[in-house]
Amino acid sequence: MATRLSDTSHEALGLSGDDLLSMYRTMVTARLCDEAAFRLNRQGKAPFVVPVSGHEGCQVGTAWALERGRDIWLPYYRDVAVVLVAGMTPKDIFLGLFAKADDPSSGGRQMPSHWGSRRLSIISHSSPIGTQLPHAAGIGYAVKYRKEDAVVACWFGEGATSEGDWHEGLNFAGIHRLPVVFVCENNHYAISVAQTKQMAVENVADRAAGYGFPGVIMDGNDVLACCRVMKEAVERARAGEGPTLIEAKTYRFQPHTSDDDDRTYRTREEVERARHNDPLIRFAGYLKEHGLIDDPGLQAVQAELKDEIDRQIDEAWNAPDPDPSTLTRHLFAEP
Amino acid sequence: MATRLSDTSHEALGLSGDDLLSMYRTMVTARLCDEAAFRLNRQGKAPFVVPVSGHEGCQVGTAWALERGRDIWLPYYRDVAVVLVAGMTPKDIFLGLFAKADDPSSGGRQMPSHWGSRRLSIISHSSPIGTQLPHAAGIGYAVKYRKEDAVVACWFGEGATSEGDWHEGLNFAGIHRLPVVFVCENNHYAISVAQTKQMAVENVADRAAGYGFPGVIMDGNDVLACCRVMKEAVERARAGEGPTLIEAKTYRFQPHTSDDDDRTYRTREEVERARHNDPLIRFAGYLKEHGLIDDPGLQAVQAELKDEIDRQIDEAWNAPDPDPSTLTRHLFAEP
Amino acid sequence: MTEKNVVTAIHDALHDEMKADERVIVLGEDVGARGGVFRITQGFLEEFGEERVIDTPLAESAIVGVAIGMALHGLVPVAEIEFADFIHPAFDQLVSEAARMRYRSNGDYHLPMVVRAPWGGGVHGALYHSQSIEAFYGHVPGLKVVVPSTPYDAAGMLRSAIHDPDPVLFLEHKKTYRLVKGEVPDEPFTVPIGTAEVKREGEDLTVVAYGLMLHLCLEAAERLQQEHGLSAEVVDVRTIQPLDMDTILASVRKTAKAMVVYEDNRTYGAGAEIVATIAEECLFDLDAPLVRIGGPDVPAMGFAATLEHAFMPDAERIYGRMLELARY
Amino acid sequence: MTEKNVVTAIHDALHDEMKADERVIVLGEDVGARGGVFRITQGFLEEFGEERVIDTPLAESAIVGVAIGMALHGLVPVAEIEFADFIHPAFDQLVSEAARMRYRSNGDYHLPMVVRAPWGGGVHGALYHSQSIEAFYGHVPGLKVVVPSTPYDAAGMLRSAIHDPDPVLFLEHKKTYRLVKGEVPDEPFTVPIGTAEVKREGEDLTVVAYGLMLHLCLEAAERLQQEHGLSAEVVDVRTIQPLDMDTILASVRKTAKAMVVYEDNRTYGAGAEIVATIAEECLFDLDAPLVRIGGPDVPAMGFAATLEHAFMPDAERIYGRMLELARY
Ligand SMILES: Cc1ncc(C[n+]2csc(CCOP(=O)(O)OP(=O)(O)O)c2C)c(N)n1
Ligand SMILES: Cc1ncc(C[n+]2csc(CCOP(=O)(O)OP(=O)(O)O)c2C)c(N)n1
Ligand SMILES: [Mg+2]
Ligand SMILES: [Mg+2]
Repeated sequence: MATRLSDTSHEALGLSGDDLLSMYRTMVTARLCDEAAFRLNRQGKAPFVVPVSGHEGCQVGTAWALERGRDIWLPYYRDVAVVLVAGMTPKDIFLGLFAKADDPSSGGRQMPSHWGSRRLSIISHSSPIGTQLPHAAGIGYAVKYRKEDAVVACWFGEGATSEGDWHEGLNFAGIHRLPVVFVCENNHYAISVAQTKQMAVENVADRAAGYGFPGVIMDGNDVLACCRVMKEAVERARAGEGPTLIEAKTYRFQPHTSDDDDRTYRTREEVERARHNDPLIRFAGYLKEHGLIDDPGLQAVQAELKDEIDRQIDEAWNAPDPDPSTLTRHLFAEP
Repeated sequence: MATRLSDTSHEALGLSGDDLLSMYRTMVTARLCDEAAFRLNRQGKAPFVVPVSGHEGCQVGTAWALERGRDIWLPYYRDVAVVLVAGMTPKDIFLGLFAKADDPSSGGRQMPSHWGSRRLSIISHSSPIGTQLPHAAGIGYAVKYRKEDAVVACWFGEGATSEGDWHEGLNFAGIHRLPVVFVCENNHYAISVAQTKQMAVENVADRAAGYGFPGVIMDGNDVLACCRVMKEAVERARAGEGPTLIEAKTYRFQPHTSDDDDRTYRTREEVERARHNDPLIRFAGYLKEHGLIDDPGLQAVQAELKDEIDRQIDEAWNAPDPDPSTLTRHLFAEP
Repeated sequence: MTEKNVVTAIHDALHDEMKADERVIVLGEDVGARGGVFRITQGFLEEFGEERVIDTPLAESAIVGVAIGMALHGLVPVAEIEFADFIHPAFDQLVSEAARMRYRSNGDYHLPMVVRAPWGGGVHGALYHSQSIEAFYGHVPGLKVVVPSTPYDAAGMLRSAIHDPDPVLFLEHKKTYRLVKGEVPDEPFTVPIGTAEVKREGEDLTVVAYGLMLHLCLEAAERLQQEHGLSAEVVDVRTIQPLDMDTILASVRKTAKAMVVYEDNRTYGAGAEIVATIAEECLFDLDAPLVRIGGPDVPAMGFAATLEHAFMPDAERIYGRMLELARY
Repeated sequence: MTEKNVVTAIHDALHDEMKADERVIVLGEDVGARGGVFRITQGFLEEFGEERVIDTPLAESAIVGVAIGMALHGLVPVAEIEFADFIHPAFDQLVSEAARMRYRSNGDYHLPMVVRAPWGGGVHGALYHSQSIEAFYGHVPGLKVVVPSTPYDAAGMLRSAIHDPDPVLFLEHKKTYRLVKGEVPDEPFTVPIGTAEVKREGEDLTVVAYGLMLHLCLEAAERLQQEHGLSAEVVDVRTIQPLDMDTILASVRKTAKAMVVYEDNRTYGAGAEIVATIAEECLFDLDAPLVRIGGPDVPAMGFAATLEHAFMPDAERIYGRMLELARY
């Protein structure tokens, strides 16, 4: 019975078994990138790491509902798994981590995990939180103006919702019914600040009503639930019905970044409890339930991906550093 | 029957017949100030006028629920009637209009209608829209911290709700359950921009849910309705139950300012229709219904107040201009 | 050629650009039905429709941020900030986002966009409708900041700004809007961004200015010529960033005396950079100390006429200092 | 006296002020349980409680705006902006509100408040965790802007800032936080806002600096003395606004040569004002052209070590220019 229900659910989403395995591999890749990055950090090879662990489910689930080459991605720094779905490779990610000249996001100019790629329609973002919300609205406006059928998706943490720009961006998108999906990855902390000190409400999604479009809450650790909700939002957007705000309840397993010490603000028990809801474990369980993989298969995937990532890390590590003379380039158009 | 219902309503509010007459006189005073200011503008004596006409009902109704000497007022430029309730005199207002040295708000530094007075607990505001919202929250925090029982009231137009500061201010007030009442005077235009281009929702009050406190809509042209809703909000605030967002639906009868030409963006018919709901006429009707005044009485009030205002205008007009040497004063504390 | 004031020159240039290129759209508060509070976009809504003439909510950060998004996706937005005084809520979007998109993406993305803002005093604008903002933004690498002061320059530089592949902050001095008139070609033409211009040739001293002050300096220079036969060379800065120091330095080397006049608060104002660069580059060519005339260091001019006059540098005072410097 | 680094000096001074005066409260992102990302408020939450140590939402405009409200109603807020790079969303609240409250109310209201922000580079902070912001705010009449560079000055000036009846922007150079150590009195003391200080006496040239650059200049001056017997007088600006030009000019009049070093983008940076004022006030006392060393005019330093090094003025380069100038 459980099996049938779940069957319906992924098939109803138009996802094949291969799709699911592919989603799972992306989630594992993200998790392994984290592990490798922290290892490199301890080795002194990567001064700054922004972990994704815990968010892989809502990231892969939501990102999967978009189409490469058609849709537009505005991820934030936590979105390793989103950019993997959008087309970045682990090598790209580590070129950024090592601040190499070929880092596709910024050529080593920005901190790691500040994504961007014109080729992949990943919009370059900055560190100041929340600034990308109005950009998403503006891109959405241009999409509509040019009568394209692209959808713009914009990810952010619940912390971003406190910024004025967040409000202004959503308001503009609502007024013009723009094809934008706003995705909140609510992990209940903005660095150390707990959600109760960020807002007096339980659900970010409740704010959507104030902008005249739907808000939807979902279990961010259930990759298929996220995919379903996102698909509906994407369809609404493509049909000209305007934006949706969707909120994934999730958790960050690691400190905020490699510079953080999360023991100062949350108990180890709380983190352990959250790990019971690890989206990877849950999704692996689903795959096994549906006979799409077994335990040895899971281990094989893990091992295979780890080897591949290590290979790409080596390539990235050996790539050239930015030439200091490039410091003054790309301020304005070059003749 | 109608009479009884209304009777209940003002008595239930704890307002005597004298109170009502006093409220009415304040509304008429505000209206007459407008008329005088426009006359002075045409005579070349007042380069810049910000009219209140149409908003007198929601302003007097809400302001009346506060106590002078106890509560704190953050009006915006449209709030002639609010500052009259708070204790400013027509003379004060015209000292500002003429930019005289004794203008209590700014000594002639700011544009007219940029209110402020430490003596009256009217917080000085600026021209940039929406900046006073976080101030209100901060004052509310200080009130609570100091265990005072003051209530902070903050007025703004629906245009202000689009600013990031508006969002940030309400959010902060919600988190700390501060004794602040947010009053939106929704006249459906931000200068020429109609409400539909400002937001995708019908009611500003709907946004309160996103900040974890109640939002209430009221007929802004019904002074007693406004007073009732505001009293409830003030009581909640005083009882430590936190903020309320209240929204008065109203209309501005005049152009945005004396520099504006509202014929470019709204029909004369629309303005005429709105005049049928003139809060002054409606309130006069209520007073007459309750036998508190008759038509000759209304005319007498009008005439008496007009004379008094003209007298105060003369005084203000004859007051000294700011000495140019004061330009550099009050940048920092003076030794 | 047609004689126009600054408002008409800007209106017409913007109109022609919108007509010529569907990618160009305008957005801002009251730019639609109202045609802009200064009437720059008068008639645009009727001609180009709601999609291209967007009345925005009262939210400057969104105006700039949305324009950035549009510029990222094939449009050429010309955003209006109603008064330059109200651009501050958009400071982060301009400084952290618009100015850095090309740089931070290592040249991958760029932003063809213009942000127009009416600035300056002398219009009874008081503390919040009179300000100078060029020094804040001139200091931001990645933004171009222009301050045309004549109808010709305004029209020509607006065209350049719209054609520019990078963000341009286009500052229009409110007091010049209807005060300053001049001939403007009827055919499309451009004035390059990044070039100053000698607006009046002279030998005895160099006066560097922009905005309303340029016109006061030209007036004072004329008087200096007529009353004393002394000739001032008046250089119009035109572009605050990138600053054309070559033109300024060439003039100073010629006259050996220099004065910079600006309306903004004097300390840390744009004039500081100009004077500092002169001091570094041609100190030993100078026959007199460098002179700066700026607004006083108070938040802004007051509403009272007495306070407004006390704030603004005026032609009389400029004239006095010019004479003093010429005779030094 | 106790030897402390800058973080500890600030922590201790702030702690003592909170202890001494219940009106003093701190607010900002992560100032509570986390004790601040740089540990300035470590232990405060435990000692002073949630009411006085407020973890705010991620909203800088509200942090400053709420602090303004608190200052209006009897409190003395010390707001923390997590990184100076993130102060921009609060630009309007600082410029239009904090700086103008006293002026616009004609002295009726005033704002005893401090906004602290860690600034500066050399810490792998890349484009958005390395910036200099003093020039933007130095240009705002009504704000005081301080840039202490030693534990002693940081502690003494923070006390002055908290006691000041007007708003003070208190900038702490991140790289000095743990790098620079020095003796700090155990008893309360203050260092006045608005005074520069000669940190090293000398005869052959004047070097004006602040922040991390001050320390590089002191290092270079020492080397200049040892290797060439040339003595540089090093002036620590300490307060950007109001700027103590008297101390700077006195030094320049003595040495007849001046150089200003700052890490911020060179053009329209704070050094421009200092050089311009020297040029206006003592041009004929100078034996050499004025020299400015600033960061390049690009948005900020890159994350890659190669790009960060290419951006930051270093002791070697400063030394080279000092030697050149001394020998001029
Ligand atoms: C404008 C701004 N203020 C402060 C910061 C510092 N900062 C970086 S991440 C962060 C917390 C963000 O929390 P959230 O949006 O919930 O995302 P999460 O890290 O939890 O995924 C803060 C405060 C910043 N980057 N930008
Ligand atoms: C930050 C800012 N942007 C723009 C303006 C120009 N402006 C002044 S009033 C106004 C409209 C305000 O509308 P609303 O808040 O609805 O108040 P109303 O005038 O309708 O009472 C605008 C756009 C301003 N003062 N401040
Ligand atoms: Mg979070
Ligand atoms: Mg309105």
